[in-house]
Amino acid sequence: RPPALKVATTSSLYDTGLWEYLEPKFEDKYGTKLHIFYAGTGIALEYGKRGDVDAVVIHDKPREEQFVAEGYGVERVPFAYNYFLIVGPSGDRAGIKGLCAEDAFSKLMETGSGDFVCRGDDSGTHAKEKAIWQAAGFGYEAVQQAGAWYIETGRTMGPTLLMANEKNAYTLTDNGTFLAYRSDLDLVPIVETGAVLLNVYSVIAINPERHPETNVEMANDLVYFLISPEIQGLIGNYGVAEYGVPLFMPCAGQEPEE
Amino acid sequence: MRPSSPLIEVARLSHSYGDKEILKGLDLGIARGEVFALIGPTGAGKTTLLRIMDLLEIPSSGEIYFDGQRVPRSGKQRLAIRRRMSFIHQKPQVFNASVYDNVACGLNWRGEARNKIVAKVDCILETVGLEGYKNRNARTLSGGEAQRVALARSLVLQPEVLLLDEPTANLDPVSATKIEELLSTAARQRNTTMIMATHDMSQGQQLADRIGVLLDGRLVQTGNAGDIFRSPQSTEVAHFVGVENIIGGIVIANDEGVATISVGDDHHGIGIQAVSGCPAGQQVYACIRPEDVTLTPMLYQSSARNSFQARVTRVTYLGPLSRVEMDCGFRLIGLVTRISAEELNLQAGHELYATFKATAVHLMERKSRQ
Amino acid sequence: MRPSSPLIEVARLSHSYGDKEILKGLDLGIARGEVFALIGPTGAGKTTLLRIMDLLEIPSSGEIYFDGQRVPRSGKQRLAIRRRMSFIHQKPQVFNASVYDNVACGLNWRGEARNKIVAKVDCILETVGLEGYKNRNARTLSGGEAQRVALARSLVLQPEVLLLDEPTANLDPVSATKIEELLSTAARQRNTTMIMATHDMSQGQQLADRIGVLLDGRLVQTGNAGDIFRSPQSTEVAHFVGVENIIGGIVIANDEGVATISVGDDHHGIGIQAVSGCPAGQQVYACIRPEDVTLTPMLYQSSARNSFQARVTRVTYLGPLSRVEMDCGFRLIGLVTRISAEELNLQAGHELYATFKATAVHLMERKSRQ
Amino acid sequence: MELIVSFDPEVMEITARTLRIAGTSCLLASLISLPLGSLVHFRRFRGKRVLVNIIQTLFSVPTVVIGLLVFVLLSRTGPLGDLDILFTPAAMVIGQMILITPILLGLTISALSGVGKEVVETATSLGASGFQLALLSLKEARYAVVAALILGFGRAISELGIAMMVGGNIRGFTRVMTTAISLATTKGELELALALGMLLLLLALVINIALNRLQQR
Amino acid sequence: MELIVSFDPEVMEITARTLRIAGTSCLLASLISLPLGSLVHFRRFRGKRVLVNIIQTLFSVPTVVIGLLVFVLLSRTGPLGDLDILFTPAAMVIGQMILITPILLGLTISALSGVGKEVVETATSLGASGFQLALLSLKEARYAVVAALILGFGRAISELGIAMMVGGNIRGFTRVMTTAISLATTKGELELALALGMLLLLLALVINIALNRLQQR
Ligand SMILES: Nc1ncnc2c1ncn2[C@@H]1O[C@H](COP(=O)(O)OP(=O)(O)OP(=O)(O)O)[C@@H](O)[C@H]1O
Ligand SMILES: Nc1ncnc2c1ncn2[C@@H]1O[C@H](COP(=O)(O)OP(=O)(O)OP(=O)(O)O)[C@@H](O)[C@H]1O
Ligand SMILES: [Mg+2]
Ligand SMILES: [Mg+2]
Repeated sequence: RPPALKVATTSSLYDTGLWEYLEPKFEDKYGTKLHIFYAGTGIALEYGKRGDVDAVVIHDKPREEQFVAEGYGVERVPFAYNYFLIVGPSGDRAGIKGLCAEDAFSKLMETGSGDFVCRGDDSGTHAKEKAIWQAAGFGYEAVQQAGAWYIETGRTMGPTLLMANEKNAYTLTDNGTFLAYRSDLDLVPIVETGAVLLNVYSVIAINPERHPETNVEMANDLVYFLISPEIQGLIGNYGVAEYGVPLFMPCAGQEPEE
Repeated sequence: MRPSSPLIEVARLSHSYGDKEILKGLDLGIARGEVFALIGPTGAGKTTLLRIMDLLEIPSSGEIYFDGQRVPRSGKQRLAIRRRMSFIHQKPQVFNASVYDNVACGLNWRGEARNKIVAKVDCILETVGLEGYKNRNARTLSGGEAQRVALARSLVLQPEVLLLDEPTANLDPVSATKIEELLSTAARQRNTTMIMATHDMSQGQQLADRIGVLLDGRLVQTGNAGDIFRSPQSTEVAHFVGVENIIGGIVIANDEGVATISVGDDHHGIGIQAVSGCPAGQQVYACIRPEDVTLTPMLYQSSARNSFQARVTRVTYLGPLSRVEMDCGFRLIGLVTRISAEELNLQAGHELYATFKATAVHLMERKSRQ
Repeated sequence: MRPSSPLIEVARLSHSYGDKEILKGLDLGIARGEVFALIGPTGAGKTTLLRIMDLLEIPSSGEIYFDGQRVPRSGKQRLAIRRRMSFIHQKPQVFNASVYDNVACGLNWRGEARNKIVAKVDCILETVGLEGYKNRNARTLSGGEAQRVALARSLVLQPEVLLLDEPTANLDPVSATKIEELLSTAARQRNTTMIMATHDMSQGQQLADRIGVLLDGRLVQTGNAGDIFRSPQSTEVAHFVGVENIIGGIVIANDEGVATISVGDDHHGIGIQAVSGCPAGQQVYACIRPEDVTLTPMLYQSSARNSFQARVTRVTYLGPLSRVEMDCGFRLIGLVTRISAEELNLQAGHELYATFKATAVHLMERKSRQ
Repeated sequence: MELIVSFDPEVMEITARTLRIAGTSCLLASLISLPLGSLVHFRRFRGKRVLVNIIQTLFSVPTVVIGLLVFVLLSRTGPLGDLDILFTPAAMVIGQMILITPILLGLTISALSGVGKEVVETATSLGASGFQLALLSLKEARYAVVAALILGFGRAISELGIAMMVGGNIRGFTRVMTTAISLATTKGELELALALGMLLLLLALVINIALNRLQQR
Repeated sequence: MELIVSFDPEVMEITARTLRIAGTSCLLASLISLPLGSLVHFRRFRGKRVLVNIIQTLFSVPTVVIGLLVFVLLSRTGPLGDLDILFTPAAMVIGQMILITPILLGLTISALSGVGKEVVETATSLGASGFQLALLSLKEARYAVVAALILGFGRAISELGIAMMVGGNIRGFTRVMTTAISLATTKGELELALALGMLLLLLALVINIALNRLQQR
């Protein structure tokens, strides 16, 4: 078995096809294999904690920071970002278009006039949703018990979008997955701006002090690879050909401004 | 509807498995209430014929008529007809259930009322001597017990036609006799039509109104016991029904219905007399059943026309009987009671007289090419 | 190792299924080369005994010795011993494979060389008359053919002990005779020990060196054919082996080994003479086999001591024999050849003389409480 | 740990729902499969072998594919969209039936193939109609039939793809054991996932013992 | 569409890998199950009923749970972490064996239960050793045994949870049909997913026909 760099990544990043695009480039450049696992944020971090992978690539800042603080990861390196958006039926039954995300959530909560499908899987997206509820002034438990309009599905982004589509409901999604699914959906973007919707992807190499058997050099190669100007350029252009707009903005290791 | 036709009839019935023709154009009708025995060597096709009559198998060609109506080759009607019959298979197969459930199943399937079923089953179990076995799993029964369950299971249905394939093969003589009585009672009291394949010649002889001999897929002879056992129509039948003396010869004279046949290895002058219209010059076989031969120490004057001096060559014991092989210039086999054998002090080399009646000799034409 | 012990022996053997005791303390030893027949009514336990001897079943209590060695209740040795025997089951079961594969399997399992197997199988198939059936699927065979496959499958192994459970139950008389000859050849030529359960009394009588009567789980009598059939030790055995005349009476005198027994419904003066040491005053049963009774039109002077005037009450025909029920003051049944019956013009109401020897009468003590 | 799992009201609710859905689909599937399997076994017809091959091929349909198919059928724009049962337990039952019917069918046929020809003929001779014959044969093969039912139930209770795809794993409505386990796994809560798995097996054990009792009667 | 799928080199490679992995696990599992199942069927021992119940219970283990267990075992910090085979085809084979061994075991026992007691006794009388007896019985029950193998293979080829969890769905290394289908589904490429599903069934059909040929010999 040739040595391979093992990377656990969040599903929303994989589903856009970015990894399939970058993988051969990395393999060519470093003459090594790159093994990508797509998984939920939770299980990806679990892989990392157990030393089953050499690096993780996710989008949940608080948990990433905790991961590094606990000594599992070397350093959190942001390399790309985009925005979450709230999508919903084109009729916008709840009338939240034009509001900011927090206000939109408040309105949904107060009127209960539109269904909302929640991923409910502790993923980065779900964490972001909880953060927005928090910012809007609601305890998450209260939201969960608010009524039948709040649907917790416990699935990845794509299926969650499909369900929202079926139920004519709103949901919070990352831009990449939404674009990938757009052709199958009647949903339209309802709320797309606001600092709170920022979605940052970062790469973390596993701490070799914790797991000496991990392949830290290659992991570092991957970190440098991702923030190298050449690849940053490719990331910045990824999706333009297909969707007319880029799916990701490069940020070259810097935390983007909110 | 064909008037006054037999209850069950097969016409030009043939059946093949693959290339192998098992039944070769049978015609046979069995009247209501008749008891018919089918005898024949193993592999003759007896079971196959019974299976076809029970509508388990569709014959390759030919027709079956039941109660005057042609039996269709498929459809619901077959079930209705089959339910008027019951077939006791050669290898009785019990279901993995209690004896009661085994015996009750046919009645259940006919939708009989539960309390009636219980009564009937109890009654039949007693009849076949299986009272007290009701709750036993039938799979654990002994061979004979299983056979009686199979019998009970069929008899309890009181079918119009009972098809029996070796019904007493697994039973000891005492039980076999009981079952035979049971069957003949059913035949008499309920006018049940019975068709039984049997290897037990005495069973066939005792129970059957008529016997059919199946040889190699052909029904070569049918008739009552007397016909079959005393006047077989071919050497094969003769051989099969236990006519041990089949003596080739030529009719040299016929005097008012009494034929004289010259027999013996070199035909020098041994003459057997037989009551027969056979003309002089005819090549024949003379058939004599061994039990028709009597043995006496002296030449014994009786109405029997044939008496020969004989030398005993071998004696074997068959239960109450002794089988005596003799040389009278031709080979003759006699069957006498063991007590006579003892009285005559029979043993190889002994000389005595063998006698049989002219009426006990059955003549069969012999194809000249033989 | 027990010196000069029987080849196969069971001691204090008992077996129960659930609460039901099937075998009740049997002791039986069978010598090498002996042919032993086990007779008994259905459900007596014959199959159970054979199964235990073949080590298929572990008896509830008691021991089995094979070739002088105690058979362990478990372990590899049982297989080794079982491979020296072969058991032909009551319901012959063929495997869903070709006839060849069926017959070859035992040899295969013993690791015999392929070319040897082919030769042996061909040979045995010919012997049992199944040449040409080699490639047929055995499941499609007729009852008799399947039984012959089962026989071939066992015989081809040339076992030291052959256990046979009703070996000819599914065969016609001609085939049955052939198989019997085959078995007795094996017994003679290869000194094969045979233990057969059979319902066919004449088969037991002909083939067996020794016969055991199993009644209700007990081996009530063993002995040669003469002992069993002529000197049964209890009314049950007598009844089972076909002694139809079992006449209760009391010995009124014994004159130098010839006892006179007073019999008849009201004991008024009918005396039967029997060769026996039985003392006067003893309550007895007199057993007379029906075939030992001769019938004559006149009082016939012979060495037979007993001669009675008799009135025929019923005549039934059993193949070559006629069974005559008579009243001589006591009920007597005789068996004569059909030809004698005809000559005597036997029919109900007819008067004649019934005669049997004093040596043909077997006396059995009768418990007084009866 | 396990104690906590089994007394949590949400877990209890999920357990009950799981049993209800899998039990229903197994029941419905056997109501289809036992008669249909008997029919296929006892009838002689052209193309029977092909049919059996197709049935056995359907043993290999992945649950995701069934989930996808049912999803496409039941989705709002699909041919059966008007039923409006997507993401409901009913839809899950349909999907699971599609999953286990071929299995029950195939195993019924193979169970019946173990019943001796002689038994079948004896019953026919005694006047059993086709239906009665099938019933008797299923009784004779009860061991194998019950094993098939247990397998079918096991398949239904343990499948994930359909429950996920057409049930949607909606908390309090279509979440069953397997989707809950899967969710716990994605969340990285491996111990909870394993505990739920054990609970599922415990349930299966109870059901199997009950079904086996049935067979031993 | 389907044509495209089947001639795409990546699809071909995935297909081959799927067959190799499922075939290996099915083979290994039958090498365990056929003898072991015979042993359980023919031996009398205390607790046999309980054992059978446990085997049948294992029919219900969800693949995610097995995936999880194997993952925990093989993960770096797990008891077998030193083997370093997590996220390899070998690990998938192990997981699938754990999945289908109980199924093959249970169905072997139930197939053997269809072989008449008389057949077994006849063979015993003819001097078959335990092993020879088992072989003969499996031959007699060949229809049901082959059905079991087909089912086991079908289960292995169609399972997702294990392949995902311990294989990791790594492109070019551990991606098999089901994980590819699952991926296509998540990516919203529903048609591709369905086409891959059909391809999988086609494969299964071919394998089944081959196995059934074997049985009809
Ligand atoms: N399915 C089959 N395929 C080929 N041959 C068969 C099939 N069934 C029966 N036979 C053959 O047909 C012949 C007649 O069989 P059948 O069972 O009718 O004989 P039988 O007269 O009942 O014999 P037995 O007295 O031995 O029971 C036999 O030679 C048998 O081998
Ligand atoms: N597993 C069992 N459970 C209960 N009773 C049994 C079992 N097996 C046999 N028996 C009973 O044991 C008795 C003896 O059976 P066995 O088969 O030895 O009789 P047999 O002498 O061979 O009779 P047959 O001549 O009818 O074959 C029978 O009454 C039978 O019902
Ligand atoms: Mg027959
Ligand atoms: Mg018996």
